[in-house]
Amino acid sequence: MVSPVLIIAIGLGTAFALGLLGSSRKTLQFGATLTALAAMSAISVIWLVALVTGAAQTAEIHTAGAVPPFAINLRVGIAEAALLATVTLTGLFAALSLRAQLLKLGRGGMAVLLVLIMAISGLVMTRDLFNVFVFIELIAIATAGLVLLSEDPRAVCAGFKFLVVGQIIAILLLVGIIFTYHANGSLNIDDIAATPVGVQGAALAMFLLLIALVIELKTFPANGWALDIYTSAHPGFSAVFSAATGSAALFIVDKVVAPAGAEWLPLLTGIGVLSFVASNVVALRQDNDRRLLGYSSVGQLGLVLAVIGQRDVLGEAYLYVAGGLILSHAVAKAGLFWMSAMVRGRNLDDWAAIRARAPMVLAFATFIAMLVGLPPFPGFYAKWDLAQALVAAGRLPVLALILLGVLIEAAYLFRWFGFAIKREAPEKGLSANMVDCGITFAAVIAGWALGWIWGAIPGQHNVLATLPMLAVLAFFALEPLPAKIKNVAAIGALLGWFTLVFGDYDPMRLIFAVVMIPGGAVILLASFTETGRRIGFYPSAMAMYAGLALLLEATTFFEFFAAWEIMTIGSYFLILRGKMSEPHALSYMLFSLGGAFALLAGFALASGGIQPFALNQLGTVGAELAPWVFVLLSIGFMTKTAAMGLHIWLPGAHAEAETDVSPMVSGILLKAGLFGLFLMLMELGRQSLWGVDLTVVLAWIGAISAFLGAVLSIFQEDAKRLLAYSSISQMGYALFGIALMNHLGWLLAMMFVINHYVYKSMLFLAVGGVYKRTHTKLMYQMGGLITLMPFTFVSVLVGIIAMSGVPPLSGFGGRWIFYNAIMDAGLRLPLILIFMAGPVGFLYLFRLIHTIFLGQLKDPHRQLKEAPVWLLVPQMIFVAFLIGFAVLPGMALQKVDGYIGSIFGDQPLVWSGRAIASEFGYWNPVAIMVVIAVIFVSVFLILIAKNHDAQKVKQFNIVFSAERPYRPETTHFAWNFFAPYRKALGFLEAPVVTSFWGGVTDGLNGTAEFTRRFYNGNGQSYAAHVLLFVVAVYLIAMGGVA
Amino acid sequence: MKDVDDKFLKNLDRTVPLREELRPRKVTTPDGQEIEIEPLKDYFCEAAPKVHAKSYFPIVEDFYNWARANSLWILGFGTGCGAIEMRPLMTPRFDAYRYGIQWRPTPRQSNLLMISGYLSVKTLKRAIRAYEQMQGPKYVVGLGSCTINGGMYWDSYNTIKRLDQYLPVDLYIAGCMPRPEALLAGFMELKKLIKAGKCEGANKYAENFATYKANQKSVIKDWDMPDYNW
Amino acid sequence: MTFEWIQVPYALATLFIILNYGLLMTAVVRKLAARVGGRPGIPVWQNYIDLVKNFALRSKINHGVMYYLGPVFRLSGGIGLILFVPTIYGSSWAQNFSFAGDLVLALYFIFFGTLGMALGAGESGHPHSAIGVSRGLAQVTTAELPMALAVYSLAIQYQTLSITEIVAAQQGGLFNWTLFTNPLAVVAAMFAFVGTMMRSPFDVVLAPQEIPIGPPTEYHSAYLALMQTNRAIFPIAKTIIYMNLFFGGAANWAEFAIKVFLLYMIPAVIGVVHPRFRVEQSIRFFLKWGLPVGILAILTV
Amino acid sequence: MRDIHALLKQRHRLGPLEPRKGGLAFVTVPRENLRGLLLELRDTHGFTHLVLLTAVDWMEDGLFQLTYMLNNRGRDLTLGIRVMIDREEAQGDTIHDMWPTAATYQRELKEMFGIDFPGSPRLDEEFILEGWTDLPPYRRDFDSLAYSQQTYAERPGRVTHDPREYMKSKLYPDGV
Repeated sequence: MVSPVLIIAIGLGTAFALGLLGSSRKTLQFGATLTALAAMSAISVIWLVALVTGAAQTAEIHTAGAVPPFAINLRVGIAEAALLATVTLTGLFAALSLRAQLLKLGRGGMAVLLVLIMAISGLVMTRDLFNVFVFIELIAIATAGLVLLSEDPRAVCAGFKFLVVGQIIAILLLVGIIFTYHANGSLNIDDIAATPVGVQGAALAMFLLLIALVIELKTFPANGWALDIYTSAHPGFSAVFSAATGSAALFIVDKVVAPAGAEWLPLLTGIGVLSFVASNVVALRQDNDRRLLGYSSVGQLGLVLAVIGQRDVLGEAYLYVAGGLILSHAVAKAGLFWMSAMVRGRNLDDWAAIRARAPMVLAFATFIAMLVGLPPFPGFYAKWDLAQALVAAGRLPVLALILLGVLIEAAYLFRWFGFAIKREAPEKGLSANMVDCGITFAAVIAGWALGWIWGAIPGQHNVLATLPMLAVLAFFALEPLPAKIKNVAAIGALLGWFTLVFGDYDPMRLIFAVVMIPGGAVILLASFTETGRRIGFYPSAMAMYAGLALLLEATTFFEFFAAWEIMTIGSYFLILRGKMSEPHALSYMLFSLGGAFALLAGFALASGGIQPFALNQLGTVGAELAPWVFVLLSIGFMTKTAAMGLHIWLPGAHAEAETDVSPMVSGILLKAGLFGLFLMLMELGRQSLWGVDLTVVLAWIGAISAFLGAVLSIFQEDAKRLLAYSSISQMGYALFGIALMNHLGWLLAMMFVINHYVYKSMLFLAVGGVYKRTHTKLMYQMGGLITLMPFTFVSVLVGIIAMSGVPPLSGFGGRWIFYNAIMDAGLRLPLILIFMAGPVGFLYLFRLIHTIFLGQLKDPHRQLKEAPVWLLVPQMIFVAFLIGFAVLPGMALQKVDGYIGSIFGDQPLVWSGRAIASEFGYWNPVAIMVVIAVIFVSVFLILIAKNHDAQKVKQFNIVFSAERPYRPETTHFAWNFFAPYRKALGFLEAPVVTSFWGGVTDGLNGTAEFTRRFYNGNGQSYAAHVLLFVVAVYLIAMGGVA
Repeated sequence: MKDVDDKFLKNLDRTVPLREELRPRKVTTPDGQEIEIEPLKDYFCEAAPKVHAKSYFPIVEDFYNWARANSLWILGFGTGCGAIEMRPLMTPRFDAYRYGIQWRPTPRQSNLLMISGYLSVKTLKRAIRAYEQMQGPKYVVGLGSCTINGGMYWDSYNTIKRLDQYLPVDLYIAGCMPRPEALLAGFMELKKLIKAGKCEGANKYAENFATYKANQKSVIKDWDMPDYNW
Repeated sequence: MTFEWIQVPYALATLFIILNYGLLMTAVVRKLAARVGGRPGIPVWQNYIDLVKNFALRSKINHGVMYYLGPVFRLSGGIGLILFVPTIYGSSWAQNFSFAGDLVLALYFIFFGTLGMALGAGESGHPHSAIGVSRGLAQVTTAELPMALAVYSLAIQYQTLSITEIVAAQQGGLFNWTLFTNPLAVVAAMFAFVGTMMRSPFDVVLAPQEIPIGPPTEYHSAYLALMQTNRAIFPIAKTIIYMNLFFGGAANWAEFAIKVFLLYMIPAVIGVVHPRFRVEQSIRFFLKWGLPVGILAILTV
Repeated sequence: MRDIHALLKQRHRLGPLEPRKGGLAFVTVPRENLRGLLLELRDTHGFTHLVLLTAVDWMEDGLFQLTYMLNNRGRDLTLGIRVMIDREEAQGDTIHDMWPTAATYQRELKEMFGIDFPGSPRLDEEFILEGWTDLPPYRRDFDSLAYSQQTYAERPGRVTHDPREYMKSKLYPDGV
């Protein structure tokens, strides 16, 4: 087994050897550099493998044949090896990415790069403080060298600033080292622990050491000097600067602080969290991609620093968490920098250029997901464990701040992604070539591999290893195929999965499963209309469905949460596909993440750090915690069901999505929230906080959503927005039903799960079909389409009859159960809103059908065709189902009824034959259907007998006060259809919630704008920042310590 | 007393162009192809009025006629001074409601058109449209000498003189203007005619549709509507 | 309660009685209104004549399928409403098909005709029809609200949703009527009653002045006849519901006739002496006066 | 009234003032002076109300006479301003910017006399004569009776009498 010292040796050796080669033979020199780097990487990788597999033990290497403290000693453990691998590999790829530069610069540049990598590796391995100092100096000089060697003037002054501050750091470090030596006659890190730090001098020494190393991490606010490097230096180098140097510096901080003792940890935590949140806030306002990456790097390093600060509570999970964060940061950042080497423009929206190449988009998505810490990447696992540990230790504020930081980071990263997908691509914005792509994809693969490894570690649930996720990966592989084939595969996959699992679900899960999995398959039928390859649709869709499938499978908190996140990501990419959906997709993502974090906190609070924690143990949460868990979880779930207040993402997201995506996200995705609520209430039951029964609060929220959703919906001119708002209203009903906390209430909610899926999907498909033909969603621009689109009309008609609850269709069943449910519920006041929401719903439904299908047909639409057949097929299936379900509600409900009965221990409904009786009333669907049918037919016959010979007239043959209509546009009464209603109740549509959230975002951006002023680009002020920072920290920290 | 000067000859060769909104126009559909719109064809029904046979059994027809006679729904379309004379019929003093007479605001539901005074050409056009939009059997009553022979508008350049040239009149009520009493008497008369089955105006109009149209168009130069307004 | 074939002729008989009663009573009410105005007024059989006249119309037009079906929906709504509600308490044969569903069915079936009518009127393509519909729907949202609340408080009071049982609970003396046991609910319901009977001040839906009579603008001949039939039946049906819920139901046809007539007179009288509200005015009216009473009703029961 | 006339005379080429009974008077101005005169009357002398704008057809002299009737509410004065324009290319100046109501009068004049007012809004929309194809009916060379006889069907049996002869024959049947 080769000694790791060789890494350093090779580095130095080659660096000098380059000098021997004639300056003319650049390629040869470059070759040598690459070989050296490759060799270094090889050694570190070998060591890593050996250590992980246990083939080797942690190695202590004593140089100069003496033992410490009389000689420098190096150590290679798992952590070191992993870092070494990262560093050296980054170096190798960086060399590749920098090749043009290096060949231009000649051996000087190559040598400096080699020295840099060597130094970083040394930093990772060494156990000796002075050696640390040496390596840091080397790094500083090498960095400056590399930056200065490039002829970009900005780079030059950046490098100069860097040197200035580098020296300050060096001095601090040196002084610290001297003090340390004075305090305990050894420079060996391991000996520091031996002597008590209580001594004033030692404390100061330790402080100086730490602060120097911390500044080396470019923590906020003492980091202006480093950021210019990100902006100006070549991205290939920035990658090293961000990934390798940063990680190494972190590691050294960790090395030093480990022996220094726990009382330094709060200091690190404070600096770390501050740095994380603040630099993310500043990053919000960046429009230069590299500077943004710089801020994000600073933030990430801060995060890890904070984690180091938590090592006392993390215990053995420490390596797992910190490592996960560092590695995902290193890989993702390196990858992003290398991508930015290929993107010509420096503005964020110049990244639209990558849209041309699907793999690029995949890479971009991967890196962003890694940074934000979404499954299946290491950051996700790390975040989860971190949260568990923090809550267990009662450090909620830290958790809150970290989650806030992540949310902000997600904000600008996903906004950036939105630009890349949606903004118009600049001409030739992309200079892609084999090598750069190669290294980028090396990073991508590394990312997924890390994800797998982190999942595979024992005691974890490997998200990637689950069947649905594998299916998703398979669909990545299928991308080149045409859409139709992929569609068949997708439907097959869904149905296959359903047949696998439905056997072992209880009736309630089964209903959800049917709605989500085969229901999804039915909607996918509509996707047969799409031609071409439809890149990106199927992986996203399948990711969403995989999330839903796993959600139903989940047995532990972690599985549930992972499934939730996967579903969110998938649906985000789906929604983002819509034409105008960029901002809406972003707000959807942010709200979902916010909700997810609420869930995370809630779960952590409930489990108290015990892993894994089964879902059905939720009931065992202590009485004092339970209400808070309740609050957090219900906030999380209500973000998904878009309850009033958390709803503003929904209308845009659902309205702007593609034709076949809207029904998925509306008809199916919303149910996930309901499912969560069901689980929660099943386990937690009623909870009350400060004497307020929280279920009553839920009921109120539900009622308000039901009412306001409907009112807002009647004022929409855009058909899909109308439907979206109506979704809010419908989910409000369901939420109300659940919150009633009685048998019938839950049955009502289940009824809504089924009905809303059916008629909302149906209506969205119908409206989508109309949109396909008329190319507009504005209702007042349509009209009179009934004769041209009869089938679509029928499905809308059935849909609105069912939705408005008019007998004989299935909506009435819901109303009937509702009345029986409220009879024995204590709640009365919220009912007023619910009662009013019913007729109001009638308003917008009529508007939908009237302004689109009735009234006057417009000139341009005279020769429209019926919607594509594949859009009609699922609609007709739904129509058939609605009628069947109306006659035989028992087929779906009876089992659920029994199951809910087993929960509440009562059985209010009696199913005798086809008739249903409760203790209050009775309902005989068949009889209703028959009676109405008979009456209807007989009256119809009378009319036919009299008016069979009626003259069919055209649309302008109307009595018009003895005039004749001028144009259909002026004759169709559609725009602002409910004007009197607006006069009476218009005040209800004041955008209170929207302005609130708008205020929040503006506030954040304002802060960012203010903070960035602070980076004035002047080297001296940056140096001043550093010193001030040191003093401030000193005062705070030592005040605490001494 | 000015007599006709024979030198004046009305100008016959000028014609009025079709109105802009009725001319064929090109529009582009949402998918971008051009289509031709012919408003008069596409937006209006072109069918000619039909002659509707009486009920097969005379007794049934008599019963129907009795019902029609006792439920006269007047289209509230007031032209000329007669409009004023009709209002009192709703007041307690005359109360036409007791005879089953009432005013409907839409031609579709009314079956009695009262031309209550002179008709300028412009109004005639509207009257014709309203009449054709009523559903048969339908009746026309002309009020006052203006509708009979032009009355005081005998030499007007813009007022028709004989209503029955243009619409099938079932009954004239003479006078200038006839008082409400006369109107009531006229209604009674009309009822008699209807009961006797003599009011087949709608069918008469359908039978002599060509002549009526010719007369109407000879007066109304800008015939900016379909031939028959369903 | 289950179905036997004999119920079909029974139901038809009930229907026949109610139809004639409705035709005559509406005429009588109009005659009364005329007498108030010092006019002789229409003959009481005028409605029959108009009905025959409209059936006997010779030429008809047709605007399309929904236009054709509109009146069918309308009349089916009226007839169905009658057949789903027991008419005479304790009568063996006037129970109709009330076994099919309870109060909730009746309440929601009211919308059946409205919906169909609205769709039919919509397809006629006449802007006035659409305007009328928009006004009507906008008004009904708040007009029905007190009724819903009253019904809820009633259901809680009697712990049942079955109309028959509610009537049963009110038997045995005047003071068992809901009118006296739960006056607030009755007041609230009366707001809704007056508001949905299509009479002034709440008849802006078919405002004959600004928009020639709204939704039915394009309707005529047999279409109109069907709608007239419904206009005779439907108010009675609604009145029956109110009678059953709040005024002790009817034990025989005479009681039925009297109660329905008196109830029907309430909106008639109010209509004679009040001018018309605009839609937003009536909405505010119901929110300001009807809603609070309803809330009190459900809070105090 | 006279004082105003005297005042105006200094600035405008006015004809002599022709007073009528009451506060009514007429004055004739050349066409190019009309606008200034109207403006001054409206803004400084309080003739704020345009009572009417009409025309007289002086066929024999080949002239149209436009009469602008202005009223001063405060002093109860009415001043009629006459403008003579050529009958051949009959054209007046629009004043709809001073009195919006004038646009309607000018529309009517255009329809009934065929007098053009360039720039007046909706001038060519027909006012009451839809699809009129003949001479403007208020021109004196248009014969209303002849037109109606040639256009509208007569009901046979209508006779007209000269009232004087008719009464004589009635009162003195024996012609004494």
